[in-house]
Parts: sequence; structure tokens; C-alpha cells
Amino acid sequence: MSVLRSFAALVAAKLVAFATAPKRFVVTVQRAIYDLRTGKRTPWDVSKSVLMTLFGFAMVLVLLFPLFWIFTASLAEGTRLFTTSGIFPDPSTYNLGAYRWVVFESDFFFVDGDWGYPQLVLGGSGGLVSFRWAGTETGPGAVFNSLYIVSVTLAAGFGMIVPAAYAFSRRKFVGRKRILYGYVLFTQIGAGLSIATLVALYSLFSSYGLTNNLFVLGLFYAASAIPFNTWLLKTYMDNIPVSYEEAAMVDGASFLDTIREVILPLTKPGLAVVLIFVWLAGWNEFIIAQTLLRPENYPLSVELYNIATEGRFSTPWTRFAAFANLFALPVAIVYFAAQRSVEDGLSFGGMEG
Amino acid sequence: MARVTLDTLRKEFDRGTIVAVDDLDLEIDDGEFVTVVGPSGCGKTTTLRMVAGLEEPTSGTVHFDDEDVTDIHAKERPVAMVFQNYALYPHKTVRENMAFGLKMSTDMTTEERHERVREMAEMMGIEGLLDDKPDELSGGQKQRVALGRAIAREPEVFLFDEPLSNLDAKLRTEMRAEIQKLQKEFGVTAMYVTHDQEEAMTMGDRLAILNDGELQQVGEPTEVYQNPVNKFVAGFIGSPSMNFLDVDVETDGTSATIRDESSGLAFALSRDYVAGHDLESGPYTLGIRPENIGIVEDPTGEETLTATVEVVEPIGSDNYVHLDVNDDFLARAPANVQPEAGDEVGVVFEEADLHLFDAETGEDVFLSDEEIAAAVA
Amino acid sequence: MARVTLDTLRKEFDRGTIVAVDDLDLEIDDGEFVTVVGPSGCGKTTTLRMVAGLEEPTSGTVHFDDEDVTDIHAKERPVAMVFQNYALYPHKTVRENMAFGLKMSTDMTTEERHERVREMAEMMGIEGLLDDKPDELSGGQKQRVALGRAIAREPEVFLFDEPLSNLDAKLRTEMRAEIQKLQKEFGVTAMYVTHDQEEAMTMGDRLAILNDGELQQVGEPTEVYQNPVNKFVAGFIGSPSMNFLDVDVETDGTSATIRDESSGLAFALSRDYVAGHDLESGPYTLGIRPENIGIVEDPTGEETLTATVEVVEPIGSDNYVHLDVNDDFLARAPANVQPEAGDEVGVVFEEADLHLFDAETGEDVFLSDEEIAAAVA
Amino acid sequence: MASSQLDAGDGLSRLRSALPFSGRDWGLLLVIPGVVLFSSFMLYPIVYLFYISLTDATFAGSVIGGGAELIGLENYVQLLGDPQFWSSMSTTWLFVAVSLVVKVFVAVGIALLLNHARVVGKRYMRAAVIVPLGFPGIFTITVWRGMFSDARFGVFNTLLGRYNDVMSSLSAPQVLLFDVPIGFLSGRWEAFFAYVTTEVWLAYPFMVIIIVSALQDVPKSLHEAAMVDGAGWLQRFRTVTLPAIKGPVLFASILTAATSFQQFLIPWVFNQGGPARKNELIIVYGYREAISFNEFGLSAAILIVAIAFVGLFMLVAVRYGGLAEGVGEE
Amino acid sequence: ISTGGDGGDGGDGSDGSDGSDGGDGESGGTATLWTDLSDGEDEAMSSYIDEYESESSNTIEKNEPGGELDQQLETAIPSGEGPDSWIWAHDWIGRFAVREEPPFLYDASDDVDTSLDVFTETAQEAVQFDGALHGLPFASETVALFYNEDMVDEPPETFEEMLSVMDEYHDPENGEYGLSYPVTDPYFASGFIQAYGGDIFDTESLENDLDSEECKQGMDALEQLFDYVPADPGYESQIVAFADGAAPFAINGPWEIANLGEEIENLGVTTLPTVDGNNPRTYSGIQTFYFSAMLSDADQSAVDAATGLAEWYTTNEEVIETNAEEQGYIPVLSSVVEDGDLSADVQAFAQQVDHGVPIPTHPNMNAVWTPLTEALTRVFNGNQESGPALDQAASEIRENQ
Ligand SMILES: Nc1ncnc2c1ncn2[C@@H]1O[C@H](COP(=O)(O)OP(=O)(O)OP(=O)(O)O)[C@@H](O)[C@H]1O
Ligand SMILES: Nc1ncnc2c1ncn2[C@@H]1O[C@H](COP(=O)(O)OP(=O)(O)OP(=O)(O)O)[C@@H](O)[C@H]1O
Ligand SMILES: [Mg+2]
Ligand SMILES: [Mg+2]
Repeated sequence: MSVLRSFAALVAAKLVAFATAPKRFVVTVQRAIYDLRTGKRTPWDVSKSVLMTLFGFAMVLVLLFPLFWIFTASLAEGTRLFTTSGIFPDPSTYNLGAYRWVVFESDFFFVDGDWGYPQLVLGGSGGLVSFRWAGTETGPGAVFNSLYIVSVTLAAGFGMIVPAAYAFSRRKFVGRKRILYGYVLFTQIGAGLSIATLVALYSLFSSYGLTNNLFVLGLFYAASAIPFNTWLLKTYMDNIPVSYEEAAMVDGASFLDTIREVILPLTKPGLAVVLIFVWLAGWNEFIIAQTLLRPENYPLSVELYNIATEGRFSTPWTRFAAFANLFALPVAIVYFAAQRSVEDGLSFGGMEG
Repeated sequence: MARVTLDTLRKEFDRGTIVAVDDLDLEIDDGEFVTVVGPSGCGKTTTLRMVAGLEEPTSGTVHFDDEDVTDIHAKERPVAMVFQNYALYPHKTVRENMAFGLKMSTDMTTEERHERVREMAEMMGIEGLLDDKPDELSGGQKQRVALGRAIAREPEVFLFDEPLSNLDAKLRTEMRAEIQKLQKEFGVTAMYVTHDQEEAMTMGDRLAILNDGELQQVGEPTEVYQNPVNKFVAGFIGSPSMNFLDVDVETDGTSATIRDESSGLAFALSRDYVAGHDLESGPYTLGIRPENIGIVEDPTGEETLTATVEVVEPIGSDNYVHLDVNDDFLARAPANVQPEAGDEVGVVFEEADLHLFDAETGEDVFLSDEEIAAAVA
Repeated sequence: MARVTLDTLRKEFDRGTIVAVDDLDLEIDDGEFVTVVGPSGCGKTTTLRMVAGLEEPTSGTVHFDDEDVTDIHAKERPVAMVFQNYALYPHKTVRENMAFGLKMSTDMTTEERHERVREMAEMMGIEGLLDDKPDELSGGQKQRVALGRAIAREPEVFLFDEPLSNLDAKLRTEMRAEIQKLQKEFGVTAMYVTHDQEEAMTMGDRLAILNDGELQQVGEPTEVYQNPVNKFVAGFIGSPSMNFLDVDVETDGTSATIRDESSGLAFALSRDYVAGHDLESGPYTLGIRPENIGIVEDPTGEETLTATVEVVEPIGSDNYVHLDVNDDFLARAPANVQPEAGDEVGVVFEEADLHLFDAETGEDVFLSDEEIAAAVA
Repeated sequence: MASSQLDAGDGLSRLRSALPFSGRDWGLLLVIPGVVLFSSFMLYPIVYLFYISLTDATFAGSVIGGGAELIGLENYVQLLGDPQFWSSMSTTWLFVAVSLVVKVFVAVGIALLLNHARVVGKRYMRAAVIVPLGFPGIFTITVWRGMFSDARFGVFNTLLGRYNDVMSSLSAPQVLLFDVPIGFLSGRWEAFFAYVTTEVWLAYPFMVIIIVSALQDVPKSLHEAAMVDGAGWLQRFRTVTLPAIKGPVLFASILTAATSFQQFLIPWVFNQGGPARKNELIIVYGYREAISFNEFGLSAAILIVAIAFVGLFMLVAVRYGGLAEGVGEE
Repeated sequence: ISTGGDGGDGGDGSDGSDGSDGGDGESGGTATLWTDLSDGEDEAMSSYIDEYESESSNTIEKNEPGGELDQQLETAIPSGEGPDSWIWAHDWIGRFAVREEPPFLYDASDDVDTSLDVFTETAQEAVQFDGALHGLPFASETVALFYNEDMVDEPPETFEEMLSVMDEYHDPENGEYGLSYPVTDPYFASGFIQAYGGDIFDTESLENDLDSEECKQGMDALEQLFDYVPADPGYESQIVAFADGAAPFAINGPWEIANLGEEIENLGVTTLPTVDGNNPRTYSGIQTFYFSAMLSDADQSAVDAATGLAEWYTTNEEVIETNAEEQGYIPVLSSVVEDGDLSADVQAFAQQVDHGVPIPTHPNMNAVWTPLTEALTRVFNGNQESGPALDQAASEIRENQ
């Protein structure tokens, strides 16, 4: 809970920073003008900054052009990707119809966009207390499946990655080097080969009756994220001085206390990176999900793919784009909030020699 | 508080190829402050870590009072340690840093903890910083927090591993006084590792000198300074260091002369001196401290030695006069004694200030084996 | 080599809210070694960086000989700088590190460069390390490489920013000598920033003291030590620091007495002294260095002052005697003067060792305005 | 390190004494769950795939249904004799190499610019620039497919057309004009160019964050030392910046190269590895054998060979790229 | 292929077809059905299923697995998790019918009471393989000529007429094109290639006939059209030219009627123009309820539910007519076809189907698509002449078989 709260605080702080950014920008500009007036900075000096900034901004625009283009497409009317009359659709036709469709008609939030209202149910199959959606004949939509999968992936992933990374970084044990080496080797094998191992996976899962099981799929994604992220986190932990742990020990902290109070907080940037990568592992994959799951369990990624292939030969582009934008939103928020940590947390492999 | 007893404590690393601490015996009285010095790599840190429980001894035992704590885990020992880099938890505020040990090792309620932390902070003069993160503190402030954190737990034994080495001279002097004051106030037993001469001399009740993992001498600082048991201790304690000269002693039992061909030294010892000490002819190492050397600017030839001045370093309060007696022969003269480089000057010193060490073992030749053994207990 | 002239050099940060260097005038002769000291944050580093060209002055100029280099980029200046953390290129070997500056700023062939580097390395005693990476070196070795790298380029101006502060005491002494030797050998102009008293006193031809961005005094170290122009300099130079007492002077023109009610001080100045100096009645700050204070263990009542001993700190060669004259009143006594804490002792000192500072401005009252002005030129 | 001192309480120490290996190895316990999960979900399928590659399976169903028979290494023999395999292999490696070089340059450029003191708001730009990371490949790749349309009204062709208009209104020489529409997907090398562009776009964010992290760790004093040493911008870049980011860039290169090698969606969505199977990257080749030609066993063999190549590549990279630095001794 | 026996069974069943379904319904069979339909089609299908369920008391679990339906089936059926029935064009029949270990399809000859005679002849052929009945048909599809009435006064009847209209408009530099036509897709291209009577795949010899003179002649005609389409042969790039009103013609299927109707005010559909007096013989697909091998081991009630739905749906005139009107489905139920109460658009498609041939179901056909696509692409990109391209495709196909 406290994690959630601090995350919310982080997001709030980010939003404030974001909202006040224009003001800060104006101040920067005003200062530059003032400096120019009073001769504290030469015009050449100022224009160098202006040029560099503009150059940076232009580069951002170029890099994000495809997304911008498709974003305009999501606002346009009709379903076609192109027009013969230009790159961008006619702005007068912009509307939010596609987003409305995603929210109220697609399976994004609820099957067929049929929003009911949540209802607490005592007992029932889901344990002591479970949620049920009342007022809807269908049920929770793909986003819940996605969130469920990602939760499993994150829980299992963190549960296995963090202790293992700690052990690799701090302990010595038989087979340490060999396992670590294997992990490094396997960081990339697997990720792109899901196509290759699809059938193998299917037969594996189906022979144990595990197809159409969101939990197992979440575990699978966790498994695929283990080598890379364990290694990543281990590298990060290597740079945390052991003396913090020792200080905690001398302070009377038990092993678990030390982990909770010292190691984990200090590893935060590394954890942020792992969070993002593990999240993406469970959130974006669709090939295996589509093969293993039945439609009622499809996560967002599969739904997105289904929209892409919905027409016999063509894609309903506005819906596809709108769906994708909403799909990417959580990741964007998480990244934006954790940007500093991520930039810190990836600083490994740094200066060599 | 507690008496700390180290009994033939030994620590080997890398399967015995490195002996970091070599059968160390040391007893630290309840409430005593012992300073530990020695060259880099001599095993100071390792010793401290064994007392803290962070390192498992290869053999030997550590007792707190009469309890054998050798196999007790660090977290169970009533020990506080101040690390060289402070090791303040960077993600916790000063308050949380100081309260952490209390939270871990006592049953105090949150209020009690905060009350205690507030008291400590007041005592250290850091009440205003309680909500800051370590990042935002200056070196001296960090140091204070580290101390406060250690003290807050009311440990029975206090360990310091070069806690001041990252501070600048001024702060160092301040913090030194503070640490001493606190230690006395709480009456806690303390071990203090340093490589700073001044700290070594001024801070401890006793001073322990280690070399190569072996204890060389323990004693009151002035005692150690005045009566080093061997050449190593003599050279290590004191700044600038003691001057050493390889000499030959000629004695007939009643009179004796110390000679050194190369520098032309010839110093006749008094009958009393010869009678009081048990001296044999042979090669020795002569030791004499810079401040015990007198400079005669216009030598009359009656001095023990004449020498040429190489360099005069004025350090304000005094002048360091480098002489060509041998490499690195230094005399400390008052600021008004200002010979020029190249001048011939006379050198005088007193019999009582001389130290004679065995040329081979380096042991002070006037000490009996028992006295030497006693020096390390 | 080059004469370095700083003319009303000024550096503001954060849009003028921080004045790091405040209209500094300083001239360093060709081949001269000037040490720069001052408390943390007084602008030492900033000054050095402006000379190197790493920081653009807000106003004022820097000249090398007669050339105005204020607007010349760092890479064009004939300057070498040794950074506090050495800033050795971690991926380059020692040889490449040392050759890099040559490669950048000369037309030497690779062979010539390597020859030069070899020579330098020999001189610094690091021939054996040429193929190592900085990681593999000890602190002292790194230091030598950094020096060698700087010297290899044969710069006209040599800048050092606390180059020894990361080394331990022993190494520091060694490297100090080395730097001086090299600087003299190459006859290069040098600015050396330090916060170490001993370095400040022994290394430079002249010593410059900064405070709050302003130059306080420049002069030969002993001159500065003996005749500080103001209370700040007096207190800053010397370790342990000068003792200060707030006193009242009563004078009738021919005789004068210095009084301090709280400590019972009453010191009659000689007629000669009064005649030789221009003294008026009023409040002053009296300054006297610890080593100029004599302790009389059995006071006869004829001493200038009697005081109670608070603490005696033996530092081996001497004893520091803390007296209750006021906070922090310290006398340095020979090791054989060993009063007990609580003893009444007599305190004596000589007229000639006294310093009197204006109670408000802190300036030495015997210096004329011109002399004060001269102190910073 | 105080190895035996860490203690996870009573339960753990009791467990420790029950272990079949010595006490100091209890760290293994923390690692095992991950290894087990990883092996069962990632390693096992590869072993299974290897088994398929030894059978005459024609389609997926025949494997699952048990209708396939072991035929030894026949598939591999057939594979090595297939010119399309060699063409796929070489195209794949070319694709990996070219896109790697381009993305290193692009990412280093972006990272440098967006870490430059003079750029105002660089933090926001950095956040914006890595957004592609958040979108699923199937989406972005489909979008890029649209942008690269051969049609005159495709995005790039439209842009080039506008460029032509501007240039010809400036009466620029003919060589500066493009011959629109360019068949981005129908020409062998045009398509290759389109693949590389898209691949670079997909991979640069990861590289940029890694390089930015590294740049932020470079001590300022190193730059200053070089400046005082007389080094200009370019030389400082070479002596200070480059070595500092070399490790991270190498690291990111190895990882993204391995990913590029396994690129499937780009060629498949763009033109199924066309035109005329000329740009069939290895996984596409394997996939096509399985799906279009019902040669499941052969397809498995192709993919096993691909996995072997990636494994080999990683092994070499790890050995010689210092990637496993810090793996340390046992 | 004789359907006499089936006809007999059908005759028996048809007497009490409703009755027997009702009887089965008391036990209440459940069957799963997999579909891959567009939104509109899917909604309609769902409501028909509801209707069927309430009439028969059987339960149908309709699912829409994502991705490629055949890939889903490939893995699901062997592992016993497949559907009892699915809907797809008939051209998978041969490919799945030959699977043995495990089998994919179920021969429903004994379970279907309806006589196949109620369907058009092509449709009857389409759903049978080697004498086994693997599904029931309900609609056919093929490509025909869309035209924009604002640009084309008179729908062209001959190839030359069409060319002249296209000449009038085609001007890519200014964003005008002659035709929207995904030409490199064999399904779309089949009509012209086979116009002169050549067969892409000869159902008698079970060989491709691409290198025949007739096919090459047809190919030459097709090649003339290449000049009038946007440079990107992708489906989406093609359709946009017509949809934007930038091209007078499009060659496409009935599934686009609804969309294009919204974009083009005056949309017309007609059969493909004759080439040298020959009607282009387009491939047509017959939408079919497949009976999956899952039914072999299933309860009779499940079999009855699956076949019952198929029979009910495919023979229900109301359903077929509504579908024709709303979805542009071209009926294959003879009674509806003959009835003639169909929209002009659908009639045009129906007529085109008449001219065309069903996609061959033989598994060998599978090997045709890729080489032919590549050949068309090569020609379209100007990398190869049409003759040699077909020769190459033909030999590649033979090699792969
Ligand atoms: N974990 C270890 N593994 C191997 N050798 C070690 C380890 N820790 C210490 N040593 C070795 O033990 C010896 C003593 O080390 P220790 O750190 O106690 O010295 P120290 O007196 O604290 O030195 P310093 O003044 O440099 O801190 C050294 O030779 C050191 O290299
Ligand atoms: N880049 C900067 N931006 C803002 N303020 C600065 C900057 N650099 C230095 N200062 C400020 O200028 C003043 C002088 O700093 P400088 O580093 O020159 O001090 P210093 O004498 O070298 O101190 P130290 O002994 O701690 O190194 C300080 O108050 C410092 O905070
Ligand atoms: Mg140590
Ligand atoms: Mg500084």
C-alpha cells in the first residue's frame, strides 16, 4: 500500500513539475533576455543555446513523427490509414469517436464496452471476498486480464529476481558463476524466439492442462524476464557498498530487516528499471497469449492485434490507433514517474578500466 | 558497560595465505578508550570487524565481560560502530537513521524512539537537521549524525574505524573533542582506529600499535612515546618521526662510547648511564627525536656532532632543520634558530633522550624480555 | 615561463547572488610558487579555474606575461592543472595519460612523445608503471602520474587544486617535497591550493590567504605567520591557532597597560614599545600564539596571569595545556612541563610576541593603511 | 565479506543445516526458484523444438498429435543444401550489422544532444524520445509499414514529393531530387532500408537511456583535465566521452544485435520478407517453412540453428565484450 | 461428384428435420463454434445463434479466437481443445481433410438430414472432399468491379472500355488513379489470369497450369492494369484511391460494399469486363460451416447441435436473404438465388460468381499461393516479364509438391 502511495506521490510531483514546466521555461527565456540586455551573456552565447535547444526539439519531433502521425489518424474520421490528399487527415474531421469506441464498445474495459458497476461479494469462488460486476451481462474486459497477468508477472518476477540478484551480488555459492553466465547468455535467446517455441510451448502447456490459464501465462512471462533482469539488478547491487548492510547489522537488524530497510530502498533505481522491463514483458506480448488463451481471457495486447487483423484485408486504423494509445498509457505514466530512477538504475557497465 | 577481551584472536584470508590479524591478545577495561594505530594493512579494520561480529575469527575468542561472544551474530552484540564513510542510510532522514538502531534492537515505541533521537540530536547540536537526508549534510554534520546514531543505542562497546579521516583539519579537531567528551559521558568502552598521529596521541587512555597483524605495544600514549619497545614503534609514533642512526657501541663495562664512522659521531656515555644500563659492545640502532636535538648555530667544536644544513623548513611555530647526518635527519628548532642551507652547525643532545635498539631484532636493548612482554598486555 | 597577473578578477555565480571571487588582484612572478589558502568556499578553486580558463570571469582580466588571456579558451593556454582527484583518463595507460597533453598541444612525433614520457616517468620513479591503467595504481602512484602528466607538457603555469588531500600523512610529506623539487627544476610558475597548514607554510615562496572571495594577505610564509595583517589571517595561519582575548588598553602616551577584567590580565607595556607604536586607549583584540606562552608550574604571583589548567593533551613532543583564560585558550609547553588538570599555573609571555587587532575591523593596529594595502600586493 | 554472518533468522539457519551442500552456499537457495522457472518455461521449449527438428513433422498438429516420426538429422542436411537458408542467413547478419551501426550513431547523437548543457528542457525531451519503448511492436511496425507505402501518397513518398517541389522551385540540380514514388517495399534494397530504419527506431530508446546514464556518470573534471591538456571538442569526445560510454554502448549493442537477429515482425508485416523472399530474415524463413510449406520439422531445424547462432553470438560477445565482467569468481 | 446418397438421407431427414432437432433439443446438446468475423457480421451471427438456441434448445458457444484462425486450429485440434465447428471459406477443406494423425475434419454425411441439392452446384462441390461431407455452405464471395458513378457514366462491359475510362483519370502526379486493385494477391488476380480458360490449378490433373498459353494471355491482360493502380499493391494503399474518390474503379469483394457505400455517394458494382469476349473467371470462396474432428469423439447431442445449427442457418431463406441485404453475402441457397429479390450489388457479385470457379480445395493448391504471389510481385515491380514469371512460378510450385 505504501508503495502505491509513494508512487502516487511521485506521479503527483511529476505532474506538478510538468505543469510548471512552461513557467520555468518562460523564466529561462526572460533571464536570457535580461542577460543579453545587461551584457552578461553575449548574443552568440545565447544563440548557441537557442540553436541547440531548437535542434534538440526538432530531433524529438522527427523521432516521434510516426506516433504523431498515427495519433492524428486516431482522431480522424473513417477507418483508412491514408488519404490521397496529404499526410495528415483533414483536421476538421477530428473527433474522439475512436476513443469513445475503445471505452464504450470494445472489450478494453468491459466486454463489449458494457460498463456496469463493481460489487463486492462475500464468499464465492474467488476466495473470501471477490469483485463482481453488476449491471452488466458480460464481464470485465481485457484490461483486467492484462493487469492480472502483469500482476502475476511482477509478483513472480520480483519474487525471484530480487533474491537471486542479491545472492549473485553478495553471496558465494556453488554454481554461481555458471548460472550467471548462463543467464547472460540467455538474456536475448527466448525474447525474440517466441515464434519459434510457440508450438513447443503449446504442447507443454496443453499436456498439463495449463492452456487458457492467465496465472500460468503470467509465470511464463516472468520466466522470460528472469535472466536479463536478474543480471541487471545484480550489476546494480554490486555498486551498493556493503558497509550499509554491515551498519544495519551492527544496528541490530536481522537479515530480513536489512533487506527491507536497507537493501531494497537503496536498490530503488535498479528496481524501477526492472519494474519497467518486467512490466513490458507481461504487457506487450501477444503471440503466445493469443495461442494459449481463449477469447474470454484475452489481454489487451491480443485485443489490439485482433483489431489490427479484424477486417478481412484491412485494419480499422482509427480504432487501432486509439486502442494502442490507451494501451501504452500506463507504461508511459510509469516511465515518466520513474524516469530519474531509470536513468540512474541503468548506469551500469559504466566506466571500464 | 563492558570489558572487552581479545584472546589469541586470529584472522586469515584467502585460505591462510594472508594473515590479517596474528594471535592478538588485548584487554580493554570497562569504559576505557583504546586507540589503535599501525601502518596500512596491518589489520586494524579486521580486528575491529571481529569485535563487531562482522568477521568471523579464524581462531581465538572475543569476550564481552565474561561472556564469550565469538559466535554471536553482529546484530546480537551490544556494539556500535562508526564507519569511515559513515555509512549513513542515504534514503533515510537523519531522524530515521538515528532511530533505526533503536527500532531494531529495542522494544521502544515510536514516540520513545523519537524522544531519544531528539535528545541525542540536541546533545550533538543537530536538532535542526533531523528531517534532512544525509546528502544534504556537510562532512562534519554527517559525522555527528553517525556518532549520534551509534550513541543512541547506548551500546556497551563503541568502535570507530578512522571516523575523522575524511574531514578537514579544523573539523577534525572539533570532532575529536566531541567524541572524547561523549565517550566519557556515557562511560562506554571504546576502540578507535586512526592513522592520524595527533589523534593517536591525544584521544585514547591507551594506545595499541599493530604491525603486520601483530600487536607491538600497548600503553598510555606518553609512555609509548617516551619508551617505545622497539624501533618500529619508535619510528611510527611521533611526527616528524624519530631519527635513526646505525652506530657501534664500544664499552668496557664502566664507560661506553657511541660511534658512527660516516657522520663522525662519537658520544661518550656517562658512567651513571653505563652503570644503570646493561650494555655490550656491538652494532646498535640509535634513535633520537627531532625535538630533542639542539642546534648550535656557531659550532665551537665541542658539540656531539657537526653537520651541514640541507634545508630549513619554517613551519611558523618552529623550524625543521634537515641535516646531512644521514638521509632524512631532522631537527626541530625554535622559530628563531634560522641557519642557512649549507651552514655548518653543531648538533647536541642529551643522554636521557637517547634510544638504543638491537640492530637485528629492533628491540629496545634496555628492556628485559618481561618488560617487552608486559608492553603488550 | 610566465608571470601571471590577475587584475580585479571577479566571479559571480547564480546571477550575482554568490560572489565567489571578489575583485582579486594578484601578481605571480615568473617561476614563483604561490600557495593559496583559505577556508572552505572562499573561492580558491574558482580562482584557479579562472586562471586555467575553465571558468569565465564575470569581470577583470588574467594576463600571462603581457598577454591578456581572459578570453582565450582553456585548451589554448599554456597551463597544466593537477586536480584533487587526479582526473586520470581511466581507460588510458599511464603512458597514454602522460602523452595525451603532448599529443594535443605539440607537434611531437610519437617517438618523441614516448621518449619524453619515459624521461618524465624516470624522474618521477614510475617507469615500471607505464603500461598500467590508473585503476591498478595506489594513491601515491596516481598522484605521481598526474604530476608527470602535467609536467610533461612543459607548461608555463602550473595549477594545483589540493592535490595531496586524498593521500595519507606519510605520502603527503613525500609528495610535497617532490612537487617543490620539480617546480624548482623546471622553473615553472605555480599556484597551489591547499587547506593543509603545513603545506601552506612550507611549500610556497609566497602565501596568499583568501577569505570570502577577498584576498587578505600575500607574503612569505614566515612573514605572514609573524606579521598577520588582521585577525582572520592570524587565526587562520598556524596550528594550533593563535589565542585571542578581548582586552582594553589604557595609555597615557608614554606608558600603557593591557587589561582584561574577566581573566585578571594586566600587562604593562614597556616605554620603548609604547614609544615605538602608536597606541590609543580603547578596546582591542589581543593575539598570542600558543608556542609563545610560557607556563610557570609554581606561580610566584609575578606572572602576567594566573590560570587554572583545564586539560593537558600530551602529543609526545610537546604538551598542549588548555587554560581557563577563556574558551579555547591553549599553550604549547615542552613535554616535560606537565601540570595536572585543576592546577593553578602562571602564564608569561613577551611583549614582542603580542599582536593587537582593532576590535571592530580586526586589522592589526600597528600597520598603516599603506602597509595593509601593501600586504595584498 | 562477512559471508556466514548474514542470517535470515532461525528458520533459515535450520534449513541451512539440512542442506546437502555446505552452509556458505545457502545463497543458491535464493537463485534456484528463478532457475527452475526459467528452465521449465524457456529452456524446455527449446529442447522440445530440437526434438521436433529431428522429426518429419509437417505441421504443428502432427507433432502434438504424435504423428511425426524421428528422421535424425535429415532436416539439417536439407537445410544446409537450401540456398534460401544461406541467403536468409546472410541477409539477417547484414541486417544486424547495418542496423547496429546506424542505431549506435543515432543513439549516441541523441544521447549527447539531450544531455547537453545548452539544451533547455532536455529532461522532458529525453522522456519523450523513449516513448516508442512503450508501444507494442505489432502496432508501431504496422504504422511504419503504412509510412513506407510505395504509393505516391504514402507518407515518405509524399514528403519526398514536397521536398522535390521545394527543391525544384529553388531550381536545384536534378541529382538532388528523388524519383518518387520510391518503392520502399518492392525494391530489394529499398525494403532493406525500410527494415533498418524501423529497427533503429525500435531499438534506439533502450540505447539512449543506457548512454544517458553513462554520460551522467562521467566526472566533469575529466573533461576539464582534457581541456587543460589542450584537447578540443572532438578530442575530448574521443578521449573522455567515448571511453566512458564505450562499455554501455557495447553492452546495449550486443543485446540489441541479438534482438535484431530475431526480428520477425518487421519483415513479416512489411512484405513477408520480400520482395521475392530476398529479405527473408531467418525467423521469417523458419516461420514460412512451417506455415506456408508445412515443413514443420525443417522449420524447427531452422529455428534451432537460429538459436544456436544467437547463443554463439552471445557467447562470443560475452567473452570478448567483457559483458560478464563482475560475474566474478566462484 | 455425386451427392445422390446424401440426397437420399437428406430426403429422409427433410421430412421431419424440425421435429428431430426438437427431439434432440430436449437433451440439449452443446457445441462450440469458432468464427473470425467483422463486427457487423459478428453481431448478426450472434443474434441468429440466439434465435437458433431458442428454437432448438441446443447451446452454441461462439468464440472468436484472435489472430489467424487456421493457426489456432492447427494447435487446438491436435491437443483436443478445438471447436466442434467453425466458419471459414471452403478452401481449407482439402488441406484439413487429408490430415490423418490426428484428423481435423468430421464426415457429417450421416448426421446431416438436409439434401445438398438445395445449394448451388458450386457450393455443393465446395463442401465435399473425397466423397465426405465436411461442412455446409451459406454464402459465396468473389471480386467484382466497383465503380464510381460520378466518374463513370456507363459501367464498362469490355476491357477496352475500362481502359479508356482509366486513361481519362489516371494521373498519379496529381493524385488521380485509374484503378484500385490489390493486384499481387492471386485471389484478386485470378479472374484475369484465368480469363482465357487457363486454370491456375487444374482440378483434374491436380497440377498447376500457370505456364499454359491461356494463363499467359490472361496475365498479359492483367499486366495492362498494373499501370493504373497506385504503386503500392498492398490492400490498404489500393482501396484508399477509390475510397477517396481519386479513382473511378476498384476491384474488390462484397465485404467492402458497406464501407465504400459510406464513402462513395454513387457506388456501382458490376461484373469484371470481358477480355476478348471472355468473362474473367474469378476464384470464389464459399463461406462454410466446417465440422471439426472434435465431433468424432463427442456426444451425439453435440454433433446434433453443431450440424443442427449449420443446417438451420444455411437453409433458412430469411437468414440468407437478410445476410445478402445487410452483409453483402452472395447466397448459395438455390431458392434464394433463383428468387431474384436481391440488390443490384449482390446480383452483380452473384453473376461474377457464376462466371468464376471455386477455389480448388485440393491440398496441392496450398503450394500455389506463395510462388504465384511472388511472380505477380516481380512483374508488378518490373523485375520480370509476365511469361517467364509464370513459368518460374509454375516450376516452383511443382517442385514444392
Ligand atoms: N576480505 C578480505 N579478503 C582478503 N584479504 C583481506 C580482506 N580484508 C582484509 N584483507 C587483508 O588483510 C590485511 C589487513 O587488512 P585491514 O583492512 O584490517 O588493514 P587496516 O589496518 O585496516 O589497513 P588500512 O589502514 O589501510 O585501513 C590486509 O593485507 C588486507 O589486504
Ligand atoms: N558552479 C557554481 N555554481 C554556484 N556556486 C558556485 C559554483 N562553483 C562555486 N560556487 C560557490 O562559490 C564559492 C567559492 O567556491 P570554491 O569552490 O572556489 O571554494 P574553495 O575555496 O575551493 O572551497 P573548498 O576549500 O571547499 O574547495 C562557494 O560559495 C561555492 O558554493
Ligand atoms: Mg582499515
Ligand atoms: Mg576547492
